[in-house]
Amino acid sequence: MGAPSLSELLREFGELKPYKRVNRYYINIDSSQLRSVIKKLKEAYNGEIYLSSITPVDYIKDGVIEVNYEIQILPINTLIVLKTKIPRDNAVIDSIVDILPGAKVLEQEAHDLMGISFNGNPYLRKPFLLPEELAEETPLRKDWKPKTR
Amino acid sequence: MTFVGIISVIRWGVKRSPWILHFNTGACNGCDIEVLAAITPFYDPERYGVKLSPSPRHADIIVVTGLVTRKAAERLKRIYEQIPEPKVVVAIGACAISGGVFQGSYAHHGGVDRVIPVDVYIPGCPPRPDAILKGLLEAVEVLEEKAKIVERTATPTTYRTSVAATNGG
Amino acid sequence: MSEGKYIVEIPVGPQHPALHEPISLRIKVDGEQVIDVNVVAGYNHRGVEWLAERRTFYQNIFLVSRVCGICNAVHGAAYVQAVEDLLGIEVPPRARYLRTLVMELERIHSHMLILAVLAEVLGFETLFMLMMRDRERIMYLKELVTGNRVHADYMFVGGVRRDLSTEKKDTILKHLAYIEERMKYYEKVWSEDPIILKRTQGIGIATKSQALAHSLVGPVARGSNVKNDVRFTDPYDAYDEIPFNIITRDEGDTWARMMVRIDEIYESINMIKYILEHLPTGPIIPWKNIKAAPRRFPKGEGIGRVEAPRGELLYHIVSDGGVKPYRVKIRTPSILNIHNGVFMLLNQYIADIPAIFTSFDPCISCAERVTVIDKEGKKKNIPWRKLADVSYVRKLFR
Amino acid sequence: MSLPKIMGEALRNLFKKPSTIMEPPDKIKPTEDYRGMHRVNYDKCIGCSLCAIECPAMAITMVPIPDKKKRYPKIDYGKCVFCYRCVEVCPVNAYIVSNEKPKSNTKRQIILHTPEEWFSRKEG
Repeated sequence: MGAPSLSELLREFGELKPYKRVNRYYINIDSSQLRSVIKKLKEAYNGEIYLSSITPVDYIKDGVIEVNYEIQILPINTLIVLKTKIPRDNAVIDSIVDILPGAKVLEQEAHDLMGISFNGNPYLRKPFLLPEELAEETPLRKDWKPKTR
Repeated sequence: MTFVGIISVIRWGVKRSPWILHFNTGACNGCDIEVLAAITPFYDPERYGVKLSPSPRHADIIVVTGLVTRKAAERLKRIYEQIPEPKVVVAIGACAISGGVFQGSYAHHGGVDRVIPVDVYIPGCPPRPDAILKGLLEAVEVLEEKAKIVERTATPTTYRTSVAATNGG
Repeated sequence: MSEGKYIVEIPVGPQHPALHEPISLRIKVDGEQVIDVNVVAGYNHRGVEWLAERRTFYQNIFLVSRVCGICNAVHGAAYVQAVEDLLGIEVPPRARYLRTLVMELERIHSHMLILAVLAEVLGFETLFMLMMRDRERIMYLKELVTGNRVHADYMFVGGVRRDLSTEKKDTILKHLAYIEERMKYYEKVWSEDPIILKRTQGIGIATKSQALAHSLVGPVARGSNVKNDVRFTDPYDAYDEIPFNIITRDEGDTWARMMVRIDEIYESINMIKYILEHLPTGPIIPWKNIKAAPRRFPKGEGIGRVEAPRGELLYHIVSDGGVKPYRVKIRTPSILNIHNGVFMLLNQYIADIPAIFTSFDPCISCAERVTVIDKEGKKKNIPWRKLADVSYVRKLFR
Repeated sequence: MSLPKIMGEALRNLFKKPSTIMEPPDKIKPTEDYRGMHRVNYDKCIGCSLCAIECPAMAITMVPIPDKKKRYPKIDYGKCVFCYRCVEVCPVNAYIVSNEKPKSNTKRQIILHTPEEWFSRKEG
């Protein structure tokens, strides 16, 4: 199977835009399409993709949390960042842990520190990294302030 | 042998062969690998009788690396209580002394002296293995002073209860 | 026990004498076989990402270096790479070569450390002492080049902070020749010693598809024949000019991961020799001096990726145009290898757990960046008698 | 390894020099380039407090001195991570660097470097 070009592959989801450095691209997609994008990438490249990171960024002014999925595609040495936006007050997104099991710990971390719920991830727990007394808190949200001790 | 005799033997033993317990309360590993490097042939602390002890109950000196994270603080307190008297606490590195670069974070208490009393401070980020060795020798002196106090004040009853307390913890 | 499964939960850690690092594994065993592993994390959580949002861009260079003491130069390099991506600066060629030099020195010392620690875990203390003795030379070289044995603080936005003089080159070559010769001996021990082979071969196997799906990185993935090396897939600094091979192995077991590390040490030594031979002349920062570094940072984002000794390290920085970053995401290799790699521990024997776990090269401070755990605090379903066995298990880790 | 080989190795090692550095630990010298204790030349210092702003560990605080108009930096070596950022940013190069190892101490207060110390040493 000849590797199709990445922009052709993802045309139906959005426009592929390059970063400054070579072989790095990003694409804005809708959060409901996330699972189908990743499934498509996995099928197109024979499973030779791996999830590098999940980066949630809290944009408090816009009221959204941007969840970036950095995915490395090994056969064409390309890093693609899938950018999705979810509302801040209802931070729920579909889990991809059944497609890429490597997402397990990254989703756990994002759930613990940013308070994002991943639908369908059975491993989520709170606190994961945080100490017990901060179990209910989400320190990486911009409006969070530590209690004075 | 009399009771005082036994205690003197303990003091003599403590001076000649201090066993250290290493506990990482949230360090970056920099100090840990330097502690590890300090027990290797290059610096060979065993010529001073310094040896890593696996259990708090056998240790005389507790070497703490890293700032005290909230989760680790209770562990540290428990380990401190389990060490029999006399005991000395050594704080290694900027983080263990004050929090270092991580000052102001929500997840930790800061330096070790916020949680347990510290006897010897070894500054540096991280301190060199020879500086750690120097600090340990300093800790042995403190340990000897403390052993003298224990020797002077201990009676068979207090000694037995303190041993029972450490064993039960 | 014939009347049914007799399952015991054994907590291992967090006071972990072999690794000197706080992590707790709750291992469920049926007889001698592991049926479930639960990693309890958080003892080393220091809140670095939160702190990084509250420090300036330049303060953060020194903060992120202290995420991990073993791979500090690569943390610095990944961070400055992300900031350079944000600023759009070109790094002078000499600085790119010097960065590569320090990162390769770090790879050698990190791999030697984990080879020594695994030898100690297997009960081979002589090998531990010998490897640690030779590793001191690399630490000496690191001090010579960067100014500190452990925390290099060598990277700076746009370049490096110290130059390398000609006399130092000869010292580096002299010590590297010694290390290369010793490594040949250690390679022989690792590939021939019957005890090492019996304790490491065929345990903790990860196949290629498992390694890819579970996002394993670094020598753990390369031991399973995944050609995943950022130095090759996304060349940074001088790696596109320096010739090197990517080491992969097909076995996928504990031994393969360690052999990948040994072969990578040779590659690193050859790369350093090449760097010293072809070191370009010129400035080490793009400005007149470090004081002239830019004070303003544009709005945007930057991604920095480097191949740390443990695998791919990723920094994602978002800036809103201020003097402080808006968001710094640090994805360390260890968090993937430790938490996702536990599937390799299943159906193994308890005695093999330390060997398999150490072969991931776990770096707890990397994985948590903020945390330590409570052994007995939460689940008290283990009778006091069983805890006597736990202390026995912990002795295995010594 | 066979037994004679092991015996040979053991015998050879008996006559080798030990790799341990036999000097007392405080005599071991770091290399020339080691980032050790750094001090402030308070005569040169102009009190701009750039070092205090840039310090990643907040180890430098600016303190007032009686009979002097300016504020001077005070270094707390218990916080300092020896990154030498202060040395780099100083506009008048007032920092004196050395390869001296920071000394261990039994009291927290002693591991400081204060302007009082400098000025009193000059007067005394």
